[in-house]
Amino acid sequence: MAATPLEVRNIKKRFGDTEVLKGLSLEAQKGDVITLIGASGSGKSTFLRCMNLLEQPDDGEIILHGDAIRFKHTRHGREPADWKQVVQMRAKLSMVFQNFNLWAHMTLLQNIIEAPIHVLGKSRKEATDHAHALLERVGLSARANAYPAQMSGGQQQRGAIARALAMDPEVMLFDEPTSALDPELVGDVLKVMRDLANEGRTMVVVTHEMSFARDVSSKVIYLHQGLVEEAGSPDDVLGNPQSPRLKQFLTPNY
Amino acid sequence: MAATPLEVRNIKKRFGDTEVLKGLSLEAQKGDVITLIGASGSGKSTFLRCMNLLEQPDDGEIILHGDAIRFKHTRHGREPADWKQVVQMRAKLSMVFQNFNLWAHMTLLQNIIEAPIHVLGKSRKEATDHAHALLERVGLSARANAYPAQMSGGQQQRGAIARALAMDPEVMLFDEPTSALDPELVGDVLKVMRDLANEGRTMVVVTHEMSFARDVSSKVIYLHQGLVEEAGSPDDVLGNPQSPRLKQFLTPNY
Amino acid sequence: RDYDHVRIGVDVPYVPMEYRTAEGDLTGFDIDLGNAMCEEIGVTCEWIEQEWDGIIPGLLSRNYDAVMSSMTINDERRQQVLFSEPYITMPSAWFAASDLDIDEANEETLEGLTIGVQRGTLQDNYVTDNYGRVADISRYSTADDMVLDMDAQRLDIVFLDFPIGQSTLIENENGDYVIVGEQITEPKEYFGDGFGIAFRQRDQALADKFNDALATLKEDGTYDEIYTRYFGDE
Amino acid sequence: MPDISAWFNDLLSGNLIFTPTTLGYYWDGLVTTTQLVFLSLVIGLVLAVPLAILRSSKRKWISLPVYLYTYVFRGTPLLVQLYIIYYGVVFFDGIQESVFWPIFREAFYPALIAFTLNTAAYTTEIFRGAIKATAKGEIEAARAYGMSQSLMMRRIIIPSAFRRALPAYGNEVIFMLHASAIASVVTLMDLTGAARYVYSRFYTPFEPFLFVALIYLCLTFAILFFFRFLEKKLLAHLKPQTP
Amino acid sequence: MLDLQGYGPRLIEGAGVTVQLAVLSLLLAIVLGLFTATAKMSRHWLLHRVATVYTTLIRGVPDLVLMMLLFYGGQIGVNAISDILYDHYDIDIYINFNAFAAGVLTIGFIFGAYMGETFRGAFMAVDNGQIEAGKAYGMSSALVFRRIRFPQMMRHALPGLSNNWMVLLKTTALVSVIGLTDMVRVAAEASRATHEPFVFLIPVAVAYLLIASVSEWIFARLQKRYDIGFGEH
Ligand SMILES: Nc1ncnc2c1ncn2[C@@H]1O[C@H](COP(=O)(O)OP(=O)(O)OP(=O)(O)O)[C@@H](O)[C@H]1O
Ligand SMILES: Nc1ncnc2c1ncn2[C@@H]1O[C@H](COP(=O)(O)OP(=O)(O)OP(=O)(O)O)[C@@H](O)[C@H]1O
Ligand SMILES: [Mg+2]
Ligand SMILES: [Mg+2]
Repeated sequence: MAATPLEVRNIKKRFGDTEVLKGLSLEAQKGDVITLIGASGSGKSTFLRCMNLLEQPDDGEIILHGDAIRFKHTRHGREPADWKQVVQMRAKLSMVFQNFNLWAHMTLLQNIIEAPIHVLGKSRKEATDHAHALLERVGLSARANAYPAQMSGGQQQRGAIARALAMDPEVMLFDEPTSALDPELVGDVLKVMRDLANEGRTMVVVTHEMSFARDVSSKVIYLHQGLVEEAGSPDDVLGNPQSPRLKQFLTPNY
Repeated sequence: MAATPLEVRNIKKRFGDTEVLKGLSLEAQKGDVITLIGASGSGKSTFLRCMNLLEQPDDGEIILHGDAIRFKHTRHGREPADWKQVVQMRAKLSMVFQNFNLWAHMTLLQNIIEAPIHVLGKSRKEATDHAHALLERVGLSARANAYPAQMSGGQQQRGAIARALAMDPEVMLFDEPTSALDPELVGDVLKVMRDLANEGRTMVVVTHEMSFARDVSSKVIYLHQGLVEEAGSPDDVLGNPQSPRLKQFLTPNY
Repeated sequence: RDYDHVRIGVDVPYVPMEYRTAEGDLTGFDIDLGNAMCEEIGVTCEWIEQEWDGIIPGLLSRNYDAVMSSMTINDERRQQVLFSEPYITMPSAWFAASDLDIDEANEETLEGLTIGVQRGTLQDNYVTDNYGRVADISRYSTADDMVLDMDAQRLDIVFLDFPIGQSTLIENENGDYVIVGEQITEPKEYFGDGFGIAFRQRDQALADKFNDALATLKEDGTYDEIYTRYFGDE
Repeated sequence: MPDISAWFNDLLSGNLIFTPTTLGYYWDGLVTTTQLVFLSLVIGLVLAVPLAILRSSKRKWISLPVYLYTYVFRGTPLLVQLYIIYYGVVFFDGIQESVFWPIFREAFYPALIAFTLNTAAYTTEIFRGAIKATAKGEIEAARAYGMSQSLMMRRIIIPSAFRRALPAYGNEVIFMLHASAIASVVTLMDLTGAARYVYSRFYTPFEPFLFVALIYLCLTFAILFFFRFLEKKLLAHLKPQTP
Repeated sequence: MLDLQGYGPRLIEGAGVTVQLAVLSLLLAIVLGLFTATAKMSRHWLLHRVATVYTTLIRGVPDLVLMMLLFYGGQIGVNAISDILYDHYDIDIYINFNAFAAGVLTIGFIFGAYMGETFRGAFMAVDNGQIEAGKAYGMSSALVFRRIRFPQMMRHALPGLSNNWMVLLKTTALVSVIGLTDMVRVAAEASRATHEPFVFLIPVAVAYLLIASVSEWIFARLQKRYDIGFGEH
């Protein structure tokens, strides 16, 4: 049996005096689509960023395919013991950001082939061929040579997804991928994500799009003040919420 | 009999190729509250700005207390012949702007005494005393020494009204004084304006607040594409609109 | 125009003709002689410092009324200014470090060397026209910059007013310098007729007064006294 | 017509300023100026990039020395720097015997060193500003895709900072060209040196300075033009355009 | 201890010249800069053209060359006129640029062009609504300028102004070529006379750094003053 692609256990994180994550765990099996929901400030982004160590968790474990990240304690707090390991691990966990964060000085194509060439060590030819296939897939073939500033938000986000896919990631992390978009552009991006889910990608998605969570995810986790308040299948969590807070959280969206 | 405080006749104005005002007239008798309503782009602001010559009308007359502004023709179009006259006239017509336009580098108190001292030539003492009375009146005594950036929108707008009042104007011009405000803050400003109306101030108000127009104004003018489409008492114009366009304009607000 | 106050332009330092003591007092042969002349004429004098580069334009543009700053009289300058009678004649000479092994300066011996001159001086013109093709020429704003670079061994040889080289190089303890070849006063087209005081062309009357004063001072022995003060008896 | 040509001949014959010899000086001056400015800019740029990276370091003991360097070189006149380097080096004992002497003997190299250190200081600060202004999100994206610190510097931060720094750097190039005019105080015959020479030989200040002023103006415009071209090419990505 | 060999007092005097020259030139440059910025924003084509030519030409030519041109050339021009008056009309007006005044005029004239650009940008950054409010309350253009546009513009202009000042301060080192005895010239002269450049040039460099630091502090204070009312409190 293949090991679990991503497992995180008991993640804790504090900023200054406030404990933002109070011990969160999550297990993503191959093909899982896990959505994280919760009010603003509940710690969703922070949790996601801890998974690929853009934030350093103060406690807890992160295990990729049975391989646990090693930590050490320094004057500045807990830090990864081996940054090489982190770099390798990040290459397997592709993140898609709320603000896309495409590199502004590169064309879309250059954005997509950058990490495969320089991080994975692919040949330029191979990376470019793959990139074109991915652009086709997200419907951006025509815009390969455009710069990010020349594209709409929706196009940029689809480009960012293509960039993430180019890493052949084991798990994709999405942090509110549609919340910076104009309403008309949201649909295109959600469609691409739905396709990814259907094809069996392992994904962890922070989102406010309840219909997306309901239709696509295999598991929904509701966070409240740094703790898991409810978790389970979308039908249970969204269709039949137990905690009063989750009920209230879901109300205005219906 | 005292002459009419403000009379404008047949104002025309074009920007480039498009004629924005196509001959508008208005007469404000002492104590009149005239509201201008109309769709966005119908020329309300432009009309108001022509009245105190922040825009130069291409044609038409502006008469204050029987005293007509003199114009001359130059290469750049029609211009006031005597800027001194314009400056004097503006001191009698106080404008309150949509974006308040309090001077950012002065405290509220300094904002209010600025023009009385430097334009009307009042003593600092006299101006300051008057300013404190006005601040009292608009409910901002506590904020006299605050800078505009430290105040909420509603406070800024009430401050701007106090600044306008400090000139002892014959006529006050308001350009959508509440439309840049959060809904909770609108009420305070409208209350101040209602008090002014009740006390017999002559006012010309561009507004989208139909209830204000209905309650307070002595005359409502509905502009459409640079022309007066309907004008009359609020009951007639708002309660019993004749033109289909005005009917349609009023519908969503009810 | 009648002057009762004459402003004289001078470029310092140029030891021993004009220089400042550390306290800032202006002194030197030109200064003492100039002051004596002014006294003789009965006018007050004011010395105004000006870098050599701009000394003639400064005169023409009336920053001062005369220039007394070791200026050699020659034809090029005569086109611009009016000169007094020469008040001293001064040869030029080559100076080099003693280990530069040449006896005479000519096209052959100077080949490939770096020659230092003061920019815009007659020495500059002479060297530029005669040796510009075979040697490198470095031009300096002041004679002292040149001495500094001789000490630094950036220059192989310099061409200077003889007494200046004498006092700044030969008597200098930082290096071991010698005179190369003879003192040079010919051809006149370069070396002119000695040092003169320069005036604007229109000020003939003023020049005449200075000429008269010079004659008087030479007669009554004042001139000799000042000369000995700076150059000893020879 | 003959009038005009006669007038023109008169002008040239009475004219000592624009003879083949003096034009030769101007030409040599132009060459010296160009060499000096070009070389100091290139070397300064090469120095400035690593310095800017060090200057951006969070560690005080790395960034502080670089800051001191830029502070001193930006805070004092280039003329003083030039004097100190030109006259100063010879006070190192035995420099004349060392292998460096051929370098320091010529006025060109001390001037080059002074100019290089000066422009490197300014350029370092320009780059530092640009590096600091790199969008946080782009850096996070780079980290999230497994880039190491050095790879990220090389591929993301520097290229994007370089482009952002371009307009300010263009100004610096022009300032450097202008600053190079002081080279003539240490005997260098650059453009200004040539003008000073012609002027002090013929006592006519106006023509030679006006002439070199025109040459400088042309050089300035050439630089402006070049940078405008570069910006158009390299800053294309900053201009939103609807397809 | 540093032995200045008797040149100390003259060095201090020179530093005085440097500071006075820099400050007066700055004032002139600010005035010229304000005129230039106004001219550049004016609708009058001639004013606009003249200002554009001024800023372009000045910024295209090195300070040193401009100084030579303006100083010598300007003087010779003035003299040509006074000579004509003298020769033909026997009018003896005596226009003498003293070197200090010439230095101030020249540097002020050069930096006026740079200031012009700084001010223009700053004026354009002032919110138009603020100006309209001034007009709407019957302020004349001059009053609007003095009470509203200028104080608000300064906030945007100060960073550029401070930059220009630093450059200007260092440019004063060039005035020795037009015969002014600033501190660089005294130091150069002293090092020639004593053959000890370090002893004199290093203190001068330190003096510049000192002036630069003090003025940085002053500018920071000014910025704080003009930032009042803007941004968060
Ligand atoms: N770098 C930081 N320093 C200090 N506090 C932070 C930092 N990042 C996040 N926080 C705090 O941590 C808490 C959780 O933030 P987080 O961004 O994870 O919330 P979120 O659930 O993603 O909210 P949203 O839906 O608004 O994105 C918030 O209170 C936030 O203010
Ligand atoms: N300075 C200008 N230059 C060109 N066109 C202008 C200018 N000011 C206004 N317009 C145009 O004139 C027309 C009337 O504008 P105005 O601002 O008077 O409308 P309004 O009735 O106040 O609209 P709103 O309710 O949106 O404020 C619009 O079409 C506008 O685009
Ligand atoms: Mg978030
Ligand atoms: Mg409007």
